[in-house]
Amino acid sequence: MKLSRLFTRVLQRELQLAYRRRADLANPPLFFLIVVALFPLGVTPDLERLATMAAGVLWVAALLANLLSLDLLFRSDHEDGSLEQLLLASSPPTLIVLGKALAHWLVTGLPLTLMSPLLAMMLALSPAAMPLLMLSLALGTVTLSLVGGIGAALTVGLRQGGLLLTLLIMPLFVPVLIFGTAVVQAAGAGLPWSGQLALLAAMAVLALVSAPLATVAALRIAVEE
Amino acid sequence: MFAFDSLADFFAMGRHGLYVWTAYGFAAAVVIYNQLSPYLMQRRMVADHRRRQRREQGTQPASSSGVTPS
Amino acid sequence: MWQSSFWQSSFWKNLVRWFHKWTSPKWFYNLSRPLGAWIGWLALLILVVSLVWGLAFAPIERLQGNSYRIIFIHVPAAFLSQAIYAAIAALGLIGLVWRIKLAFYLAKQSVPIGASMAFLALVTGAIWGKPTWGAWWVWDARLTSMLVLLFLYLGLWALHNAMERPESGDRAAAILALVGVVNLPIIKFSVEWWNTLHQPATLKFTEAPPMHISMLIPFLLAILGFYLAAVAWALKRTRLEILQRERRTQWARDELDRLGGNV
Amino acid sequence: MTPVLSAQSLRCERDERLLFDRLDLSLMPGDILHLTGPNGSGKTTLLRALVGLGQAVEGHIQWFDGQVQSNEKIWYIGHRPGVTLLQSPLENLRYALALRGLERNESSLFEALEHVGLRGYEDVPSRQLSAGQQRRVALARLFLDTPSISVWVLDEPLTALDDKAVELLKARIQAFAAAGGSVLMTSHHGMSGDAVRTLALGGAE
Repeated sequence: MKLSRLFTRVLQRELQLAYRRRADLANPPLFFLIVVALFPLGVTPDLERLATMAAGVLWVAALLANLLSLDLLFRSDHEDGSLEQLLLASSPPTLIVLGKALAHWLVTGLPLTLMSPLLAMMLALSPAAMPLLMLSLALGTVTLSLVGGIGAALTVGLRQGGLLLTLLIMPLFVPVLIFGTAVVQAAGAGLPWSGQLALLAAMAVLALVSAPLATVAALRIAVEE
Repeated sequence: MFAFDSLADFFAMGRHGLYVWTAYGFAAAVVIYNQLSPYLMQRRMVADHRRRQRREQGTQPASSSGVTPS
Repeated sequence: MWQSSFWQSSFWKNLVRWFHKWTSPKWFYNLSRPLGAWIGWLALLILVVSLVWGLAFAPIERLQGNSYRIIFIHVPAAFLSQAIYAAIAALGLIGLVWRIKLAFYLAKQSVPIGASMAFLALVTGAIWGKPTWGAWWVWDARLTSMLVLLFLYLGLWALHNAMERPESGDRAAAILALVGVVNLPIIKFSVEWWNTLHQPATLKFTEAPPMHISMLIPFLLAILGFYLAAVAWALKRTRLEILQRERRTQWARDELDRLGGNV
Repeated sequence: MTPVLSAQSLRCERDERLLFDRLDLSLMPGDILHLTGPNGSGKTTLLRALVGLGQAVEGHIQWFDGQVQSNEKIWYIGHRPGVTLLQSPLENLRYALALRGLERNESSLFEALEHVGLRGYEDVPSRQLSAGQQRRVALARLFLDTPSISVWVLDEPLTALDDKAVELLKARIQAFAAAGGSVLMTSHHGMSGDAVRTLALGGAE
């Protein structure tokens, strides 16, 4: 069987599982919505002042929403023993992990991206920045899913895994947050944004080639614990 | 060459005495922590070791007197 | 052909044998005892000399007044915290690739030292910021990077403690440290870029105007003193880690007896 | 004939206890190697180390001639059998095959599931099955015709099965060995037959 065939099989399985757990699926978008809705209540309803913060608020909220779902990435696989089978597969486990990360992005990063314009309007983000908000979120969440996978793998067998995951992964999300927000702010202010966007893309590529390796190495430890 | 006119001047550090001395105080605290914590660790380990030894000495007569462990 | 003869040469074999011997925990334990003590005393001497010099004898700085004297602890702590993180990642790689336990032990016990240095750099940076910028905390690029580094350290330590088996903790932390060390330059770059975007730095005290020789000497000495102290602490902590891991072996039991005072 | 598996001077310590030391074992085509021993004697640890899950065991382990990718020739079924509860037995079986780079048509999958007594349950979420039935989902792969697989590594395959299923699986294991396959397994049930060799762990205690 060709590798691409296995990849689609893995993707298919993950999406199917996500669909069967659709109650969990709603959590990140809901979280995203609630954080963004709370913000004006805590700060100010003044649209002009909200507009200056919109890019950062949207990005931070999206980042946290993404983090929320990462804990479950390998948990059930670990509990039922599928993780062992994954590591013993005849094809490179990195490929399977990549499939899982892509599935995670499809059910988390992509919905967050798609609903972001709606929330951006609530925060009065300038319309010119909307497409860039979506583009930066789409690119940035790919990195988050991949890098977050490393954290999820490191903490999968642990009792306090979710909390630890946050501590381990948050520092690594800093660059994504900085450049993601910068793209949106630059676009809103009519400044050039392509450089920042290119950096976001570069980080996604770097994560794409290196994160699965680290994730598999971490999973090998997890099945030993 | 002593950079200050008097000892009082030295402690005052211009108007920055509070900052300089707090910073050096924190440095001293960190140094002391790094110096002391291994010794606390060592004490704990020795105590654990003794406890383990007592346990082993306590169980030896029982097993040698013919009680089979389950 | 010269290659194969090299790998079979007695020089190479002796080197390998020496390496394996040196990386055996027991050998290291015995070797590092006198070594650590010497380094420790040397560090103490240099630290006292450099800090007294820096505090009392180095001339006052024209722009910042006496608050600049914080530099003698802030910069060494900042340097050291970064160097230790890099060392932890390198040791982790060595441990993962060559399965040398000693590298893992050294890496693990370097974490609290590095974390304490990052903490010290942050605190002294904040204290220095008050008379200089008028605020305790400024989102300066260096301070922000240092804060992220402290989080990375805390993550490493938490991961070590969360794992049930210390061997798993070693390898998990090594992976995390490697991921962190790849990310650290990216984080630093992004934070610096972000910083220049939002608030052009007015004064960077770590890049203070070229230092006069009478300031530079105690400054360099302080860096050396901090480095040596860190090495001494790491050796001491690693020795205890070795004892802890090998506590069932006879030599470790004897050593614990000796440390406890009942020989 | 090269052995399927040869391992020398294996040693394992766990939680301050020496489980085994200087253990040698080899597996030839047609062999059934039955690991026995009390709970906690290291059977599972050994099996997992042999298939490459974990570094708790020191020593030299070589599958086949040491050159081929061994994973694609081995079925490993562990304590946690790797049955996804949100998926049906059919989906589970198909995914297990995919991880070995294999595919089978619907009818042979149905046939295998029927062998293990899951007829009529093919499309039910595995969550709704009993513990024994869930184990059978994992075992179904052993009833498929998979020529590329020459080794089974089974950790307690007979637990949670009823008497009839135990006999069925034992017979299947014997048949696999008779056809030149090799089996490495742990079990508290006795295994009999010419091909069976027993290796007892933890006897020294």
